[in-house]
Amino acid sequence: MKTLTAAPSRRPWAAAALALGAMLAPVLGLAQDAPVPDKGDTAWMMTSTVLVILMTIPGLALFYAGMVRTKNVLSLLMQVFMTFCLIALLWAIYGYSLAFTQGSTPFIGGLDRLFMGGLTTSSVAATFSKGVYIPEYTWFVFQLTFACITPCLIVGAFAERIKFGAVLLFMVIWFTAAYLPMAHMVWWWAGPDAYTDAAAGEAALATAGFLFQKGALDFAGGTVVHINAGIAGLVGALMLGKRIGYGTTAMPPHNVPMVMIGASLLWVGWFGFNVGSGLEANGFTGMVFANTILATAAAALAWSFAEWIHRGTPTMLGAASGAIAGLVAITPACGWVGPMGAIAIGVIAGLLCLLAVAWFKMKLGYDDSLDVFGVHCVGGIVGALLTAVFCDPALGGTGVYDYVADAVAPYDMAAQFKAQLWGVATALVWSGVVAAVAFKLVDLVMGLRVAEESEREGLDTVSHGERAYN
Amino acid sequence: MKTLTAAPSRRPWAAAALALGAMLAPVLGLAQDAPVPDKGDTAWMMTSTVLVILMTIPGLALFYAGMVRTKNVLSLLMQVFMTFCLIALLWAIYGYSLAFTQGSTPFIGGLDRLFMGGLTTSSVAATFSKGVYIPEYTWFVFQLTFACITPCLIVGAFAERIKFGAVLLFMVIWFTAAYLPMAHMVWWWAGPDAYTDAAAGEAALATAGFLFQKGALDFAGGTVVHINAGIAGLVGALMLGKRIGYGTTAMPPHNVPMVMIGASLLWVGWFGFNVGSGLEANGFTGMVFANTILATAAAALAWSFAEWIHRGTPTMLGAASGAIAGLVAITPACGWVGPMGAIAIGVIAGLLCLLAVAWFKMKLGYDDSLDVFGVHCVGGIVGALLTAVFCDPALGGTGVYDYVADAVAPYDMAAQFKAQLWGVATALVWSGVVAAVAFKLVDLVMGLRVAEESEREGLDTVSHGERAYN
Amino acid sequence: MKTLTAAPSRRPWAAAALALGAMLAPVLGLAQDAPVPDKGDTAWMMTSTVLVILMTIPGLALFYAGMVRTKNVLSLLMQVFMTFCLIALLWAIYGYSLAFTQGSTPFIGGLDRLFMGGLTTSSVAATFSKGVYIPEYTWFVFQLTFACITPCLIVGAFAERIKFGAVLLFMVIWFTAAYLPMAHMVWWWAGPDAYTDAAAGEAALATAGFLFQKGALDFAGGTVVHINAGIAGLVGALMLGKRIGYGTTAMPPHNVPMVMIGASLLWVGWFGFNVGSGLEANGFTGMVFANTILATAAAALAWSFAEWIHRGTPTMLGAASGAIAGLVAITPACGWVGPMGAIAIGVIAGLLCLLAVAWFKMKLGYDDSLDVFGVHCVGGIVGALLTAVFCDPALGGTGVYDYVADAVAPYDMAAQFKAQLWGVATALVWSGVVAAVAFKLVDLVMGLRVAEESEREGLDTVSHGERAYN
Amino acid sequence: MKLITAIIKPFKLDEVRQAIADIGVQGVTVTEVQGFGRQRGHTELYRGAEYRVDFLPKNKVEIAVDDTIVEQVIEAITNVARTGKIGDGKIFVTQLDQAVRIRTGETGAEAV
Amino acid sequence: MKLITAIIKPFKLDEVRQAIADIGVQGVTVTEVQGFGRQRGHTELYRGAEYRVDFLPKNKVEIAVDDTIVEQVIEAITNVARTGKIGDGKIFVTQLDQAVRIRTGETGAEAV
Amino acid sequence: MKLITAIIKPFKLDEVRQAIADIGVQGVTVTEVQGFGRQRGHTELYRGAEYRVDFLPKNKVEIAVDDTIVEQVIEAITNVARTGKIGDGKIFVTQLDQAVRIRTGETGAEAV
Ligand SMILES: Nc1ncnc2c1ncn2[C@@H]1O[C@H](COP(=O)(O)OP(=O)(O)O)[C@@H](O)[C@H]1O
Ligand SMILES: Nc1ncnc2c1ncn2[C@@H]1O[C@H](COP(=O)(O)OP(=O)(O)O)[C@@H](O)[C@H]1O
Ligand SMILES: Nc1ncnc2c1ncn2[C@@H]1O[C@H](COP(=O)(O)OP(=O)(O)O)[C@@H](O)[C@H]1O
Repeated sequence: MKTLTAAPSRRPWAAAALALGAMLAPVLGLAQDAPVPDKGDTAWMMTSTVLVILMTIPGLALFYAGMVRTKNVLSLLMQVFMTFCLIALLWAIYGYSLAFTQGSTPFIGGLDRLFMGGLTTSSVAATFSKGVYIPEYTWFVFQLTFACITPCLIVGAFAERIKFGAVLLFMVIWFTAAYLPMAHMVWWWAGPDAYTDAAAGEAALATAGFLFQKGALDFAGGTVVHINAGIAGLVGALMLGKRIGYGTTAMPPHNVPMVMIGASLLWVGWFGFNVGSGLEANGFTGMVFANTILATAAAALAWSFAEWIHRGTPTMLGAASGAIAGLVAITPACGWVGPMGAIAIGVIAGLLCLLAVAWFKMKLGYDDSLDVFGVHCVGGIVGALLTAVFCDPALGGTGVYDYVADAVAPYDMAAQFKAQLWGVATALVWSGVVAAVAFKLVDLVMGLRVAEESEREGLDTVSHGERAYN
Repeated sequence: MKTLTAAPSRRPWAAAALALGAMLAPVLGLAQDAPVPDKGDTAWMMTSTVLVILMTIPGLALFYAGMVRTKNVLSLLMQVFMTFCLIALLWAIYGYSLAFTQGSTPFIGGLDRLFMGGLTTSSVAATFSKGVYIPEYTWFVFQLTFACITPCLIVGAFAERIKFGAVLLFMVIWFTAAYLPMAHMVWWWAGPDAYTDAAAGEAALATAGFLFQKGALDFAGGTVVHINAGIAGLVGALMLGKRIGYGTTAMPPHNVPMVMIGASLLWVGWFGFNVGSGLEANGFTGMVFANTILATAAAALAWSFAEWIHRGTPTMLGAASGAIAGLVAITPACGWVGPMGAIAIGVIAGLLCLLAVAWFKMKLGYDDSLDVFGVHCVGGIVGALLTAVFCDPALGGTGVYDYVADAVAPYDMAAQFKAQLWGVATALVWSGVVAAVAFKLVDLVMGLRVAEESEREGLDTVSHGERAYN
Repeated sequence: MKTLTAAPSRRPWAAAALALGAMLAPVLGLAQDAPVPDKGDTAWMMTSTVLVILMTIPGLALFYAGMVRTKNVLSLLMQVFMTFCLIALLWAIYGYSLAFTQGSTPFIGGLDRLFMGGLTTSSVAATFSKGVYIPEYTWFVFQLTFACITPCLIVGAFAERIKFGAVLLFMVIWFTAAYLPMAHMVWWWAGPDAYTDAAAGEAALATAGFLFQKGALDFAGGTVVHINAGIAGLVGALMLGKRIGYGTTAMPPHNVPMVMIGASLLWVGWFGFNVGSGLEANGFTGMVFANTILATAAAALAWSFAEWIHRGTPTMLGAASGAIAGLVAITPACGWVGPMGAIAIGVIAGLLCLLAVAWFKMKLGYDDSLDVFGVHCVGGIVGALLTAVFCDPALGGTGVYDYVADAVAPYDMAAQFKAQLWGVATALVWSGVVAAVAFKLVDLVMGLRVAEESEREGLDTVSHGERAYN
Repeated sequence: MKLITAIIKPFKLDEVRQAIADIGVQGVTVTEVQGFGRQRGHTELYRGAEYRVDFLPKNKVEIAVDDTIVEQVIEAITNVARTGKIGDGKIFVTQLDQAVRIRTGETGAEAV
Repeated sequence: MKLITAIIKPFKLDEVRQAIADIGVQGVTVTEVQGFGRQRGHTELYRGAEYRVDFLPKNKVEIAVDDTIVEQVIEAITNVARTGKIGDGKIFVTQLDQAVRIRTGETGAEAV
Repeated sequence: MKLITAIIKPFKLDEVRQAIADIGVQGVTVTEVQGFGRQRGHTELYRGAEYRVDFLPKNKVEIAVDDTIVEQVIEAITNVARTGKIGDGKIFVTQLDQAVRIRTGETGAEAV
């Protein structure tokens, strides 16, 4: 039997509710002509999935490991690698089900897909185009990679001082209580084919996730991934405290080329992340592609030139950081804005993230080792809010599509901005609170921080019994 | 004229023989409507091919080079790089023809495609679905990458002591006498369209490779690639003898992050290897994708946790090794088992390979420098045998498809297990013997091992006139 | 409204001129059934685009950075990274328009796509097959990556001594005055659907770029990318002068494994470059794929064996350089020659580039730090000229297709060779002159070279305020 | 003149340098070394095989000083480099026959 | 006290350390150095251009010992570090005026 | 015998080695060190935060020589290593009690 699963939100709908959602899947499942996915779309989605894996291992792992001191290189690599593996299994066991099936509240999904039950090689998932589907298995692995990279982002915030076991335990809790609900709230919907007429559309919308219903736009995960992880990182940095010697001794990246490789692979992989989120291979995804490259280039240039003007030299670390800031900011926006809007978002994000990292962090004095907050949370917020601005067709954006009318709806920037604020605020509060509770719990169970002497010696030998270089 | 070439075995068939195979290609070639490959499938196959290249250069090369001492880094990189290049040419000249055309015995193919003769941009190769074809050129390059990576795997076993010329000469012999026959025996068949009725099916089967006829299942190369290379490695390690200082001086990996990058790229590329072996882009390949990620994650966790419990710290090298063990083990199984079966295979392979590497190797005292046997051969055997277990539809597997009945056939685990044992045993014996003879020959011609002083100085300066780092 | 854009030249046409080109786009734009791109083609083109990005960042950046001394590593990484970002923006602003729209001369395009105006998610670009189109957005980003990597190639020639600001300013000038015209001259044409009959074909041809009209074949950029960049590099090396200590002190690569990673990623990414230039996913692109792998393998072997015979040891740096030489040489030829022709081209290019680098450079005494001229320009010329040889169907090549007759035209090697010479000469002269003027200008504005003391200290700390390794 | 050679824990380097600068010593030369002594190293694990690593990273600080301040320098180093835990390191003092400043050719006490 | 400085081939380090530990020396400090001497280095090839590399990797082992065992230590090192091939290295002995153990402040023979 | 220790700018190493070889010194041992002195280091930038790096890369060249040529060697080094800019480095001379060539067991002047 074909099953039908929903896909990321592209159509925010007026928040009228009517409980029909539960019926959708079976109805479509019974349909005579079950939708057959296009092999071109499927090929691209598999490629995209591979790219998101590349982003994480080795991409993100290298980006982070290059920035720490030689004695902590392997600890970062291991935290990323093991978190990735752990979450992959949790995703198969219960994560996918809780994120992407219909639940009884708009905050979390149900248990229909526990242990991947009911997921077959012929079940399909909806895209953003009516009548176009991709294999549900493809959707499962694509979203698995999103679920895996997000917790990995957090480890940069408390790098060089946390216990390895504490990382893993924290990840299990945070993934379950923060990532899965956020993914469901933002991306769960019934798919475009449910929007046959106004009544059906309202009914369908009522079954969607909380923030989808609010109309918040998040094309590829600005809220679900970056704000979500970024605020959890800040909470972690605050709760673990500063590294020994922070602020008094220099802690330069041990290997800047490694940072550059990591940043480049993140960029390369991000095309899977952003463009893959379009779920098809067509002209529209071509635009998403262009946005992803242009915003990033603009942000890297903006950060570098700002450094150049302000400090006298543009640094490689700055260019890499700027690129990531641009990637983060364009993530929620990439399917909603035009290329010139993307460039504008990139420039703004590059400058604001630099400010966050170089000034705001100094000002407040927290030790977010690798700037998870400054880049991912700040960049994510910038992107989420600017999406409302540059989505405007008047500014070259796509506007918001009305699946009932099958046309682009009139655009209301103020309303959209409010919807975006809903998304940002929900992510900040929900993930922040979950992170705080989770760190507290882990602290009680096993303690968060390694002993001072271990921190001095470095986590590689202490926690992993190895040295990076011999 | 269109030509038709066979593709990897997915349908083991009762071993009755009837010689019709030779007629197949011409018959189909003459057909009015020559099959037109789907561009989505073709796109995915090209992507997969690129991924398998990425696995080898730089993936495998880095995985290996990171594990040796600084003075031998380039020797490993060169052995992998040059073997890759050399085999690519041999594949074009005679390899492809001997592996993937009809021969006069079920052990090796014929000479129809010598120098790629007859291979045109419009000739096609069969997939596992009736009526679905891919361009033969695509099949040619996809299989080229398999032929190239397999010999490269072997070099890890005798790293840090072999002559460079000896590596190349050995590779030519082993590739010709072990890889090509194994590939033909396991993967050569007439394609599903030959199975029009029972008689035709039997006739078609009689033209297939030896192990295909035995019904051995090997989705993406557990036997052809991993057991094959792994046993050759063991033979090499034994025949070359131990490195100077082995067992008395520490020989830690010179660069663990490089190992991690290598392992990650192997994982990333392996999606081309495994999923590409599905030859299409659909829901089924989506399942292969999920299996490949889940088994690997499970194996990496299993190895790491075992180390953690047993030695006190989980290592990055262990996590990377576990991931490779899982990838190896899921390779033969990935198209036959369900995701929960994949996780089980991953856990078992992770633990058994750790045992092989940490206990069995110590016990026997051979010096398999980078554990080619312990990871590839042991992992390959575990995967091959467990395929018979978890292929069972009762355990979430796919069962075996009967192309005549066009339905999944009733599953007989014992019979399948026996077929798998045939595959394992054939690979062990055939490749083991060929490797022994080949090493002996090379030893006679030019000697296998560098002088003691050269070994102490390191192969980089001695064999390549360079140092890795300046 | 659908818009129609042209694509790279595969059909050189007798140079009769008739001005109808301007009408083409509107005519097709008005057609009832606007062409719908195949999703498989689109998927492959997006993958190819990602691959070309991977070639540049981190591929080319690592290839170059590994070859310089420790004190200049970041300067190379930054020059590549920032040039990439800068050109991406310029491409969006005016580059694409000047390269790929109809201009009033056959040397440069027009302003129709300034700021990407008129480029929509439903506009399409022609391929080499009648009736087959890809989304124009996809074409835009694919070509963006070509425009970005080409200037990056140049930085190797004057590495370790140039001011960072001078690099950027030079790039803006050279990209505008050399890259854009060359791309237009070689690749701009009306697309195959314009060739409905002889008259229409002649009319269409008259609207094509200058070298397209000459009949010069350049499948994926031997002229536009490699000769173009290589000669600019030589001019730069000459105008900047030698590095301090050149010829007297050893300047070995600081990290050969990094060079190997870079070369491997270049190779991997080059499949996007070459195969993507086929614009479709079919058997023909399968052949392009095979050519790209075989020529490269042959060239790497040729270079290594020559070194082995001549100097006693084959080096990793040599193998990597040989591979790049092969990739460069097969670039213009990959869609025109058969696999055995590709192997021949690889061998010849490997040997000639080695000669250029090891002998010619010594002889003339210029300091082309990373052999941009010796590898890219020489390899590009070798490839361009040999294209005329091995394109011959008698030598296994494809011949040249006649879109009016819809058949392969009779092949005239001498004529084709002359056409290729036109391409080579135009690139050498045009780019050489532009480069000389550009360097002069930049020298006047800000000076080209850093102070002697800065050069001694290294560009990393001087120009970027960072060190690569800490 | 004397050459004072101190083997110290690396994370103490900045403090040591500061301390002797406070006394008026204008230059030092630092080398990364591997120390082997009473302090035990750690165990490393490679694919299940354990290796004991006995060499620990240390910094060797060399300071050429006039005889008059030898004791002061030794005391300063001892004070800031001491953690009281095993492995704090050693200070060695040797006689320096001559010192030359390459830039100026100055010799003796003026050179250091 | 004396400071014994031995320049040895790197692969002999473990044996040397063992040999002097057997005599009762509790600590050594090791530095990676580049040696230039009668032993010829190798040739390196970069894109066809050949460079002669004259510097060879060596280990410098420094051992502070009481005068009484100087000869013993020298002999032990000479014995195990000798391969008989050119490049085996040197042993240098200098006078040590003073030694201090930072941890305890002990000086002289107790400190080493 | 004397042990001459020169701290020099790295790019002067080849010249120095050449210069002393010309005098007839057959061997030297070189160590990469970090120097701190009157010469100021550079500033490094990491994500907007500036760090002053005071340690500069130098080469330490150690040469054991017979007393007779000490002055000659010092002069040779001083001549070629001098750029006249701050940071050119130092030469230190210490007494060498003994020297042994491991390969042969030769001692004294024959050993160096
Ligand atoms: N006899 C020695 N000669 C040279 N260096 C020594 C000697 N003994 C100790 N060291 C150096 O001093 C360091 C600290 O010595 P150790 O015995 O571990 O602790 P402590 O100095 O607290 O007694 C060692 O790592 C080594 O570098
Ligand atoms: N005069 C010297 N001063 C300092 N170090 C020296 C001297 N001569 C030799 N060495 C060191 O000893 C090492 C071995 O010397 P070498 O002349 O090559 O062989 P051998 O010791 O067998 O005669 C050299 O690599 C160098 O590090
Ligand atoms: N007192 C000292 N003891 C040991 N090394 C010193 C001393 N003074 C200077 N040096 C070394 O000499 C190098 C050059 O010294 P510096 O004061 O910068 O310049 P100059 O030698 O031109 O006066 C320093 O980087 C340091 O390595």
